Amino acid sequence: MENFPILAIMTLFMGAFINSLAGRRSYKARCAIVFTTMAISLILVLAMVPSVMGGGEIVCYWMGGWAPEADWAYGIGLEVDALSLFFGLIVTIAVMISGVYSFTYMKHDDSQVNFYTLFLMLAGSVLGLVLSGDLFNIFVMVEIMTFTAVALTAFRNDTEGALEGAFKYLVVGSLGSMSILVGTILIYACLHTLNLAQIAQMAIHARNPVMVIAFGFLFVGFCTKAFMFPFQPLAADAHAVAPASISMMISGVLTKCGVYGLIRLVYVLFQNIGQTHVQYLVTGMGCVTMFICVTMAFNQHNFKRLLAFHSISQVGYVVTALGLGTALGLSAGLYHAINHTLFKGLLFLVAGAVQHQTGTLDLDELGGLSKKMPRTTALFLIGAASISGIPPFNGFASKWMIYQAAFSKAVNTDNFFYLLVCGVALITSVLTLASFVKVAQSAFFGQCSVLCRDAEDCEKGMLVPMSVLAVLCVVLGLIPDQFGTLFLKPAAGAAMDPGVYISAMLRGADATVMPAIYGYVGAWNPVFFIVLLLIVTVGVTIYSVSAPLRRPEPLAEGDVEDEHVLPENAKYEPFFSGEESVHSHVGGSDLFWGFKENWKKYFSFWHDWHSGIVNDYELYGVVFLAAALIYCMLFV
Amino acid sequence: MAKLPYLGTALTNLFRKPVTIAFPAGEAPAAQPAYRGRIAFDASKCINCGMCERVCAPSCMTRVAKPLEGGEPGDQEITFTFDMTSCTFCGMCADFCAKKAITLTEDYMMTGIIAEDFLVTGKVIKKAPPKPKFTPEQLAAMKAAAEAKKKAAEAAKAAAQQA
Amino acid sequence: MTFIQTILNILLLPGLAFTLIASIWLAGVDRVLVARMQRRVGPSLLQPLYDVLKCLGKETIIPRKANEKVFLLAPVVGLASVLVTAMFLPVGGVSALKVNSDMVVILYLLTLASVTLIVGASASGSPFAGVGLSREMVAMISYELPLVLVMLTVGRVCGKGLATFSLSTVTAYQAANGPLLLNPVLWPAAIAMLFVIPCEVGQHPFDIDEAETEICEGVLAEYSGRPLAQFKMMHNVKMYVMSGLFCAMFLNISTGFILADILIYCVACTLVTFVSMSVPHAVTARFRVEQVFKFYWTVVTGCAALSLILVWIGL
Amino acid sequence: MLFNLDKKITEAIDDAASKSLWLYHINAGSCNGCDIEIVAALTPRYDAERLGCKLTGSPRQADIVLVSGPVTLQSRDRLIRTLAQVPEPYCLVTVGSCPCSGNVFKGSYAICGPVDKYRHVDVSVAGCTPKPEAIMAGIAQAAAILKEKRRGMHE
Repeated sequence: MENFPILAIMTLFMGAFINSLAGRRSYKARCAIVFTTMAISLILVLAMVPSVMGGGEIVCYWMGGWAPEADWAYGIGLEVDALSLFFGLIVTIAVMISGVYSFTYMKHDDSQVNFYTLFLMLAGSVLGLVLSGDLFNIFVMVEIMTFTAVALTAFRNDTEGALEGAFKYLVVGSLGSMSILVGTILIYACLHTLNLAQIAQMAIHARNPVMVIAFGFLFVGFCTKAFMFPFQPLAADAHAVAPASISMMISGVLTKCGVYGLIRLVYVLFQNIGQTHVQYLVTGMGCVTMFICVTMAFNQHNFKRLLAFHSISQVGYVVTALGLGTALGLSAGLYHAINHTLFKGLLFLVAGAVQHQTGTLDLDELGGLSKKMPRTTALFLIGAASISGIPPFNGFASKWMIYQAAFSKAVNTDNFFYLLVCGVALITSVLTLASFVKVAQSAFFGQCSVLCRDAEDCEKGMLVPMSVLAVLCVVLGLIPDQFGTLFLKPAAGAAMDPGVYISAMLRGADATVMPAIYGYVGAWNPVFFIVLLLIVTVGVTIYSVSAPLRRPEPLAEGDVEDEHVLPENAKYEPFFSGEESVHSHVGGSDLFWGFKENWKKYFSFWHDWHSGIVNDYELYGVVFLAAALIYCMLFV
Repeated sequence: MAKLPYLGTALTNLFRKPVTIAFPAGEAPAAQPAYRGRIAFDASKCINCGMCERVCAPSCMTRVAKPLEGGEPGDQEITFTFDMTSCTFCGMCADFCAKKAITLTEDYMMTGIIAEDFLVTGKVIKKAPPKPKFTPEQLAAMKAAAEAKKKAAEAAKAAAQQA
Repeated sequence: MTFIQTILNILLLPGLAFTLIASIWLAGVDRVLVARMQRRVGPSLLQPLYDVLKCLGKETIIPRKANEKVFLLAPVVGLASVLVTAMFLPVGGVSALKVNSDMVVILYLLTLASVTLIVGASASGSPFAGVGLSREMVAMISYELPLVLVMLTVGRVCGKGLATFSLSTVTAYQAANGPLLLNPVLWPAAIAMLFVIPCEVGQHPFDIDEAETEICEGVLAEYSGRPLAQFKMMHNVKMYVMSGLFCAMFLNISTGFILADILIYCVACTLVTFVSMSVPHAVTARFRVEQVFKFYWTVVTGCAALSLILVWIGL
Repeated sequence: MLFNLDKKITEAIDDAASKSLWLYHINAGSCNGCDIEIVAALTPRYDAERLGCKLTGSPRQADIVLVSGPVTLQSRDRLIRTLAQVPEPYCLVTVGSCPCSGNVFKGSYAICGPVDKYRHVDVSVAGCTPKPEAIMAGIAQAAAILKEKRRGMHE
């Protein structure tokens, strides 16, 4: 049992190694190696679930047997509590699905060995990050993660902007790595230890300016890794050019690492989430991010760029929720984190499928895919409904918890700020819906565009992973209560009660921690109403199916669709005020004119802000770092 | 209120009687005076001058002539048909009708399912004129005979003077 | 016993039967009242029922460009979602379904209804529907903000010390302290809610998404026959749901006798329909899409925010 | 079926069909005179809504199609196409003299009318222009025909 975490991590790294040795032989060998490693890693993580999630056990492993002596941790430790395991699960599931999808999706690319090597290294580093119990180890993993992700982003370097996107990611991402390193150094200088549990034990007593600055650096570093507000252009540029399975990894897994870091930072390491100003800082960051990114997404006409902005917007939700500092908020944040991985992964894979079949991601050029790719469309609709929070999908369940958490926080503390948070979250949800309506109308419905005429549903190798994600989306939406009891409660409990974490790692150490304010309110129970919805739907369907429907007859001889249909045969043509039907697809960039017209200035400001110049982005990062440090010095 | 000028009106209207006419249930209201509706054709006044057909812009009327049965040879029965679906109700025919045989009534309710529902017809009988006593040849012969007689008389007169 | 009672609740009184009757009644009353305000006789009270039945009997044409499944399924889901929404409304203190945050559920189910309209329109492949769905979406963004603010205000007033998005708490509070409409602080919120109703329902001055004179029925351009009937019925039920929501939030009068309560509720719903839907319908012309957005995010949101702030500072 | 329920529903639908008449108006090159009168039929004085009338914007929802104008060359295809898109059963009502005969435009090179060359016309309302009362009478007549048509569909 103790060996499971290190085995799970090392399997992935070893897989990368073996793959680069033996994977060159054939496609099948490569797939076998990659699949086996991913499966072993997933099984190892799953094997820890019953005891850690159910039993409340904490798995500790000291590398090389360097257990702490005299209550002082020298060695590198791996510590898996429910929180780590929760993120470990997210990571391994996402890796599994992304990898299986890649088998088909990347089939026609060259140098696939390198791809899978990098992919497995990325997976290993991310898993290492969330299971690690050592701050410097976390930094190392962040570095591996960033560089493999950069390389994978630029993998299709023949596409326009791939190298550019990767370069921006590299340059600005290194600002984040640098911040984490500086924070780690400052902590080590103060406390002379790198072990998370030990830092947590001591940091609460050592409230000096250096520690505050260290907190600021680490906060900014993890924000960078989660692509929070001033760093969101990187995500957009990287996602738009990366292969779809990598986009899924970046949005579903890499941003989660940032979130995991933030949770560890504020709940366990510094335990300062109880302070109002830390709550303002984290929640404020989340709110700003989610609102700005969703409005940016509104303007995009590249499918994956749009998804990228939404991805950051949803991470904003997660951060907002966990910044509330209540058990309900943290549970909601964790729930939304896993939901986000599922639905955003699904949407990225759908985008990949669309790109695979039509060769473009430009919403202005797509159209009418629903008749050519019905399965992909159904999957897209599930993903879009989930992310927009349409009941009964999972996005609704977790957003519902977030509103509930923000609202009860506002009422309990009598603080208007959290009410604003609640309002912003609700509006963001509507705007999310709006931009997915745009995608649905532009790409999947409406009239078939030239590029989409010959498209067909993608192969099973791509459909199956997407279907798995879709099923998970539906299932998690239907059993929020059970899921909450089984996974969220232990995970949130682990973060809310760092004393257990500390004492598990340093056996016998006295753990002085902030008082745990733990009260799990409970999720909403959709079962009853789902049953009812089903009954009503079935009832209405029976009646409506029995109706005499007139399905389109085949075109008469001499009629050509979209070009010329005799007026007498026009019964099934779309109504064009009597005109002959021509290709006229409403969609793409200009769909929501009435909304954008009123917000012209706002949109043009943010348009100019996203200049695409890496210097500017670096500058924003530095300014943000400075602002965060000043804020921390003043208030924390 | 400045932006909703009809609010007061609307609310007071709630307590007023509707201005709607009773029509589909009740009687159709009469048209305004001098309304030009369905054409009425009084065949007894018609003298078959054909002026109406000549002034009708949409050529909505037809005149069909056929021999009158049981009449004198040469008598004709002329059917005037006014097609209301073709008429512009300009009133030119009525204005030009010397005998006021055509009038435009105030009946505007012209709906129908088949073309016959819209036709206004009238029949005019055109009598052949009475036969003359002599044929033109006879007349010419009579004229020639008279002239010959006259010439003979003149010749006799001239002969008498010379002698 | 409680199981039977629940089933009866769902099928009869606050549930299906009541909802259908009430929605036909409200839609009919609305049309008659609008006619009377324009000094017309107007249609019969059952006209909405006739319309729906007539549509059921007509041929359903599925256009060649449409995605058949989505095209037919969207109205079914839409109707189901509004019917389920109606189950959450307390009629005389009894609601067929209860969850602990039903206001958010109602909010999202109403969104779902609009979404089905949008998706159905999108699936029909008509460019008019494309324009219509864009407008419907903008209308949705417009009314959602004030609606959320109103719900926050009401939740704040009624759930002192408790996080409540629960309609039953709101009605219980009103049963104890009298209807919220008596509280002058909440008048701006009530006005905002009255403006939200017609836009959410898609009633005349805000029916930008199905403007028949501009964009040929917009979202419904390709719909005929049974799916059209379902959408029309959805419109009627939505009318009842929004009126009922207003009554539950602001006008819940409780006498203790359940029959009297139901009667009062019906009268209040009719009154709300008259004030919020019939009057604007009778006296205004249709808004443009960006006017709707501007109006809702300035005037209506302003009203709602005013109330919220007043409530928050403890007035 | 139970208590002849299906029969009763069919009857109710037939009954409703003659009380809910949604109008779709096609201008086939009309001078606008008849169009104005159609709209006038919906005004408070005449109030065609009593018959259940409502102007719709799409032929897909129409029960009664009103055609005005003499069917010009430009509008012929559009007329035929729009009529093809109306779901059954529906009634075609011509308003004014032009769609029945071409009126003063008859014989022009640009006129392809009358309408019954292309589709069976159920009810014609004559007049140039017809009064709103006449249009309403035509609609009432069409409602009766619609009921007959629906009965015919069942058999």
